[in-house]
Amino acid sequence: MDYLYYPGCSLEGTAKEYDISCRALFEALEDRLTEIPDWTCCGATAAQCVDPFLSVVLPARNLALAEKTDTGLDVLVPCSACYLNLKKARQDLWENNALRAQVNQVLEEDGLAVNASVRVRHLLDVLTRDGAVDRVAQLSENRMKGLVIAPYYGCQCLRPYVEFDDPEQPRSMDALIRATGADVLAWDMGAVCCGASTATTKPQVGKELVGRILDQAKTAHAVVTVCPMCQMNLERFQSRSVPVVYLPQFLGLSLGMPAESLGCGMNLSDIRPVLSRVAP
Amino acid sequence: MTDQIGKTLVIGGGISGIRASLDLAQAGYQVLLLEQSDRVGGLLSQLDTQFPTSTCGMCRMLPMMERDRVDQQCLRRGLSHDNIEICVSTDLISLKGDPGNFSVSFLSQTDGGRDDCPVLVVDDEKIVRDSMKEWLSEEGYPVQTADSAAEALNLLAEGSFKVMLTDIKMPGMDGVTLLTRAKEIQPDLAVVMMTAYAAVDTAVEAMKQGALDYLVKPFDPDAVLQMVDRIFKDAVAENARKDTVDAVILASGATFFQPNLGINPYGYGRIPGVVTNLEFERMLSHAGPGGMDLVHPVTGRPVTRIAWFQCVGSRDIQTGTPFCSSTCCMISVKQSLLAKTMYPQVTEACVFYMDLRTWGKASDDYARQAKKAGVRFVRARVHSLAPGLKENDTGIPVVWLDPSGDRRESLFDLVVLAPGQHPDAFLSGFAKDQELTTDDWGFVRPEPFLSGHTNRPGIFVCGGATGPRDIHDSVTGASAAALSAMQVMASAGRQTVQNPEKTESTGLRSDGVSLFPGALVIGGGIAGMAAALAIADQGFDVDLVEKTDHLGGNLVWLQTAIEGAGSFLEEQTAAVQGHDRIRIHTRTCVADTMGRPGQWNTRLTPVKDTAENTDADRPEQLAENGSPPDKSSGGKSPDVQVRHGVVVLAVGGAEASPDRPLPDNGPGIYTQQQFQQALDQDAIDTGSPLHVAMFQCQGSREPGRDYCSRICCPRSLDQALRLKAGHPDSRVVIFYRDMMTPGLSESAYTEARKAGVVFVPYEPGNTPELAADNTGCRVNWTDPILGRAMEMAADYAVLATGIQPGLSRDLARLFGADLDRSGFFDQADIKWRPVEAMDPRVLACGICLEPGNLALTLASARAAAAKAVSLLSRETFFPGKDTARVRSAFCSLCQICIDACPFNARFIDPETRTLKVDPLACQGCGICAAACPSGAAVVTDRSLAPMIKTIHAVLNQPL
Amino acid sequence: MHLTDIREKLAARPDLTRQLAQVKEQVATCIQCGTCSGSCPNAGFMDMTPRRMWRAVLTDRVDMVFSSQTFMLCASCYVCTLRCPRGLPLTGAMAELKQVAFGLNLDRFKRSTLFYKAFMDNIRQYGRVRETEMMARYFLAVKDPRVPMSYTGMGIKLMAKHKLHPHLPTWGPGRLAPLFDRAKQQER
Amino acid sequence: MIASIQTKDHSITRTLQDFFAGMLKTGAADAVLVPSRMSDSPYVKPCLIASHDRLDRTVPLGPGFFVNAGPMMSRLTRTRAGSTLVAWLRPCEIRAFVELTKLRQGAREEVVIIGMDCPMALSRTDYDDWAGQGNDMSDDVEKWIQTVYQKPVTQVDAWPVSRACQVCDAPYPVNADVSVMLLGGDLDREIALRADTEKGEKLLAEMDLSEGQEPERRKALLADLETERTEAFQAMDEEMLDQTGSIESLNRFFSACVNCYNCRSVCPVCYCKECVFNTDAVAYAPTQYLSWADKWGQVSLPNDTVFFHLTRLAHIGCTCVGCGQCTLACPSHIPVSDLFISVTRNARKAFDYVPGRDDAEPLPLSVFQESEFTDIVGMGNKEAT
Repeated sequence: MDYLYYPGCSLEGTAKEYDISCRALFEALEDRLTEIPDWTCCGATAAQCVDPFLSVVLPARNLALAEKTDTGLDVLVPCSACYLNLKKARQDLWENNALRAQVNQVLEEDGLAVNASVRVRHLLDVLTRDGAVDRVAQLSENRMKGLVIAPYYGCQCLRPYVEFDDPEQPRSMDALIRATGADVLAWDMGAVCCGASTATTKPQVGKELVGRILDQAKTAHAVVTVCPMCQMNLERFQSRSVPVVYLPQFLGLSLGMPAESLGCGMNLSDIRPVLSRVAP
Repeated sequence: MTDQIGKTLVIGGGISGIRASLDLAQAGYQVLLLEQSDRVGGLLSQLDTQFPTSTCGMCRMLPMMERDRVDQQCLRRGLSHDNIEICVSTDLISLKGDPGNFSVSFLSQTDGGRDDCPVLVVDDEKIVRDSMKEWLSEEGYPVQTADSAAEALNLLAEGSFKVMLTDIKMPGMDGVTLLTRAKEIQPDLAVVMMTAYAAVDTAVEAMKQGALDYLVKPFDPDAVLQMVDRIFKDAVAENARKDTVDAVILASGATFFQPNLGINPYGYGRIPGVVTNLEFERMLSHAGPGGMDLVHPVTGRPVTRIAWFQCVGSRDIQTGTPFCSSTCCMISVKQSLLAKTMYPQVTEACVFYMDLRTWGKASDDYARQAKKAGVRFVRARVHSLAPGLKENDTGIPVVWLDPSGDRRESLFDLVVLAPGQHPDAFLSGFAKDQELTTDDWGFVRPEPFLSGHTNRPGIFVCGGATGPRDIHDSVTGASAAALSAMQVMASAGRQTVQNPEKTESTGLRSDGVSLFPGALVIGGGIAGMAAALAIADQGFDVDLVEKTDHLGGNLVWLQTAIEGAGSFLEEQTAAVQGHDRIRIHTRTCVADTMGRPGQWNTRLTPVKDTAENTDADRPEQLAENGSPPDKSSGGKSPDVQVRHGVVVLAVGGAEASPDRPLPDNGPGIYTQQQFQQALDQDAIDTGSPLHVAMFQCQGSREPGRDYCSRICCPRSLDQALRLKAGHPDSRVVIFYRDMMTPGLSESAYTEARKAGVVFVPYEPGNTPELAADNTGCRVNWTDPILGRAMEMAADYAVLATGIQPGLSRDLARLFGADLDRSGFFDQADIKWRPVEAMDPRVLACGICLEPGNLALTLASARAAAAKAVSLLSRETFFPGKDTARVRSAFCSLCQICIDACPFNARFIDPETRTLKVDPLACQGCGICAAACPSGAAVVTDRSLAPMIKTIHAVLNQPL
Repeated sequence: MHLTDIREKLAARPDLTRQLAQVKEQVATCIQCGTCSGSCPNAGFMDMTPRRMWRAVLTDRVDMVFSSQTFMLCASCYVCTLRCPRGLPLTGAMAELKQVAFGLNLDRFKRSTLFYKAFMDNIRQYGRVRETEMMARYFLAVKDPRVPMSYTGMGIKLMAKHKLHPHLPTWGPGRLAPLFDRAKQQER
Repeated sequence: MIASIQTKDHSITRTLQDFFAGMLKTGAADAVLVPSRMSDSPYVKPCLIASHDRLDRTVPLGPGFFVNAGPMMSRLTRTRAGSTLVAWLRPCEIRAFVELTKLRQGAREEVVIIGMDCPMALSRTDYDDWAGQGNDMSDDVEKWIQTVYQKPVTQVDAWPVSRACQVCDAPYPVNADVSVMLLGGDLDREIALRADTEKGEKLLAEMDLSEGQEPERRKALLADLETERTEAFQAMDEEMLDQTGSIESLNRFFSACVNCYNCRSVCPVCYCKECVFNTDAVAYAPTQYLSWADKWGQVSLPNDTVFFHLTRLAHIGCTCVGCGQCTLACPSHIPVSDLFISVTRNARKAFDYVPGRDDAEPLPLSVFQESEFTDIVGMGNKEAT
């Protein structure tokens, strides 16, 4: 299937490998990603803090751009923070006509209009519900057999919008991981917060929260993530050496794709244990 | 038509249905009782014990009259009565008609039931397939699933299905194509499309191509069941049995919240030590899986530390339950007390609660017993069973915050969840079909002032279908509903079944006792009036005694506070005064009574003439009701002798006096009633911003008056909302111990919070300080959450002092009844026989029976009337095979049995000088037989033979 | 003194007073059950639990509210929102408190204010976030040499992985400046 | 109030006879109930005597005890007679009467009970032997009295007192109107009487007696008795457990029983108006016997022997006063009372009940308390009742 693609700022910077692996994986799965032309920042946490209206306008601009493509395709977002901002804006604009009118006045001069009809979906939503599991299973030939993987979901792809998974005990990644031949670590830290942006400003918070999470992952060969902020925190605050990889990186490897094509050199954590297991 | 026997349909065989059916059957009417499951007893058959007896008393519902017409067996094992046709495993198919002429059709599940309605679920998502299969299988549908259209077509080719539920968007062939192909294979297949909200258009399109309907994901299990039930009923309607009934009682109950639905923060189903209270009830039972031991369900190890979590699927918007489920607090109190006392191994029994809802007259004391037994009560809502802290060898770690915000942690072997009561699928379907008025959550809303009446004439409702109900309220409501059905049947001119003993052998039997055909109702408040009216309407004479010079009791001052109560009071008063079967005796009280129970000859006498008697609202006045009058005064009015077979005590009660002296002309300190009256008389300017402090539990729930009056919290909320509505800047602070807003009254609590009323909890011993001088009131307290000293200046301080019953022990004892430890009427069984004394001819209702609001008062009044009518419609009562008999030849008249009988059922007949048994009082307990030194007291069905056989077998075992 | 300080500042800003009243309304039906605080992954780092924060809001203790850092520590994980039995939008309410706090320009939040301001300026300038430039501007604004030092290790790591934007492209007055300005106008 | 009677002619019997005669003479009593011999036979029975000159055959104190007077009191007081009766009773007779009054089979209103420290009893064979030792029984009686009240004894000369007496734990009057305190007394000189009730005081006042006091050694002697008898009871209890602890041994214990039901007849508290063993309930059809014989291999006849005793045990489990009459009456020399005393004294503990202790104490089976036997009634929670 085809999707409009909203990478978000992190995927141009600190999470470059997420972007690279995403695009590569979808190509391998023969799904087409069309990047939303001229997309801009969704406002991240900052807009919400300093300017509530702007925190709607910024994502609205991107939704308008997506609608402008007139493809009717869903917008796929790999970054959980961007996903939540876009999704929240879409819901608010959908429900609140006055707000929509107000936003459209701002967008009008750029030749844009938003009617909030486009569907915003997280990468994980797309991978679990649009048939990728079967395709991965076919193509992976159980390449990841013998590995134990800890799926880490973070917060904002699960909450507050309950779309595709249980927000307390998520399971959607299980099928994808099993499709590669790997085993899923039975843990219950998959939906526990890593501290997110608070960890940036208050490192001691990140250190403790991440410590708690990774403690439970010590029997796993790797942690798999679906969010740049989570990935960054898990890699940055670890005291033990646990490989942390993005889900599309892991799936790509399971399909036998070369490590470089998935940006595997850019991870901050030492992911050689994973790579070595899959080396041909 | 008029010689036809009256017949009522009762829907649901839980305790409400059983109670209503038995009341109707005892009154001589026929009952058709339909129950969907395969047994009667409902939720209660899963509760091993009930508080406050800590035993099971369900069989106490069995009738006290004509007992041989009922199997005297445990009601968990079944119910049988000559006048009740019980159809278990039966579905109601349709119901149409009007009072006096409803046609009903119903179908046994074994007779072309749901197992003949196979369902095929097609979805590529496993979770959808699994959950649909679970929901539908539970309701008795055979379910098969397919993960693709191709597989579905295979299954359709192999066997036949009645219903297919299919997803639209699937890999491979989509749902719409499957629809077309399936219809080719099986044209009569009912197909329902399942779709995400985005694809509703496609679903609508599919309906044009033959789909019956569609469902939008994510699904509500109830919506799915209703849809399939509808298809099922349409398909089987022609096989159904048909009948005609005069009235309908809906007693279909409620269902328990499934804790594994939704976000399941407590890991039910995932963590083995997490169980529901029903599961724990089984574990606690000696007949349960652990036998005499309390063991972990998985590890089998002895359980020593148990936690109870309240409000699981109650008071929780996240589970669609803004209301309180009323019963779970007391279930947990009971379970914790039992666990702690039955099993010394239990070192830690800990109940986590938000408000401990020990409403009603016996609960608070019971909770105190639990505290005394060592149960720990922690005011905290455990947010979840913490991730990362898995159940391990040492137990389940439970983390909570104390009020100051400090983190606490304890390990438990078991976590018992107290799931709330929710309306079930049947109820929502039935309410929709019958166009019954429901509340926002799907419970049937009774008409105001008509307990148990729905908006449809002839269809009555009771029990869990009206909202979360405890046993007591369910049983009372069921009797009230039975009375309503009796009234419908009476006005349709229906007859009752003849008394079999009477027709067969009245002349031959000398052991019967009869009742004087009339009722004495003591107390002319709304309870007494409602009871009197209901009894008189059924054709019996009633003497209504009121101490003051007017009828109405507490409703006189409350009528403005309750919407519509004024005109209701007026109507009732007029109806009572105009009734040709009711004799009203105002300014009168009971002097004394003579005769055996049921043949009372009671002397009424004018009350002494003092100014106070015109004031109904002073407790000390009402408490006098029934005490010997002053004979010196009022010699002109002669006393009146009244012969009556039943007596209804409805003497009411009043607001308790505050235990602190109110300052004379004190600046703004009011009791709740005084404040209400001031509000109603516009003596308080609510239009200006006022500062009001309200104090709950003033003297209530404390030694001396250790019960909850149940009405004060809702009244305070009502007053607070009125103040806030009068002026939004009014500052209202309510100081409370536990907000007692059970059931749907929780919404008033939420409303008050929404309106900005501030709630401050306090514990006894840490009561906020109220001081007053001529400048106003001042309150000082420490906020437990903020940990800060706070103060407010208040224009008004309102003390909620609760209800004090007005029944005197002398009056109760005059009729062989008594007061309970709190001064209310002592019921035969607080749960199972809530409106009668041990002697069923002595009834009580209203707030001398138990504290309650107008609705409860009316329900108890109508329940008492139902009992009275059942009794009065029978002339003579004979001992049954389960009551005791006397073998006079052996009797030495030693009277040991009279002393031993706890029920005052044995007496010496002055005419024959023989010992007789009163069949309405005898409970068949056999204590007399054990006590009798001569073997003269016997209970027919308890013969010696089996005992002798056993002893023979033991003594003569082959050597 | 502090109390008067905050009350005065609030009085001068009716928009923020209104917003604070909205927050109070949002959490009005709070029953102080503590689910939020028990669930909060950061509660242990907060100077007051979220429950106490709501209580302070509901009892109009603005002094307590804004002398706390609690809302700054909210990681927007939405667990409290998910679990709150009253269904209150707690994460949103925390964000609103943040907005009010920034709006009041209180000294205690200066560093965070500067950080977010740097961030927004970055977006205004480039449309997308250029992390390096943003951090550089933030460090300049903070005027505290210890702050950039604490991020140095991370920066070097990222640099090594070619994840920082070393070049600073220029966009004249700013890529999204007109949009920002129009939004500002609309807001009034 | 404690009074004293001066002993006349060194004869305690004579002194007491005069005491009774005085009551009849003064009209303090219309009749007295005292054990008395029939003509010159050695056997004594309770006799109701209304004439002051018919007291010379009475034996107020002695080892002869062939009828428990409790049920006799019941016969005399079941309805009002309108006259005052003075009854001279052993402690176990008083106990029996108290139990019967609880069953409304008698009333105390018109009776003044004089109870005495118990002189104990001999078995029938021993009694015959003892009574046959000399020509004049009165010397032997005086000797008996002088022996049994001075120190704890279990036999007098060659004759052991009955087992029931050896283990009796209440050999002093309880619930009497007047208590005669003989233990440790200088009986050659005086007899001490204590009025325990108003009625007792009235009686003693009318008799115009001098003031007395409780014998100094009496309390110590009672304590000694209690110690010895507790030990004796424990020994007997163990013996019984050994002899009757199984169905098999129980059958052996009663193997000599011939179903004469003497034990039932003499039992003062075997109260049923109509015994179930005289009713249709045990009148089996001939085929029934054959089918039992077939099933069990044999049926000994008369049947239901052990069953009968067990039933009696169940009936009097709480009320057995331990008088030992059943053993005295048994023609087959079965120590029936040993078993009954042992079983019933243990059973009573469950109800904390002592027969004869208190008029107002209700019979355990006539009151039902939910807190009793929680393990049996299934009401686990005592708190909640």
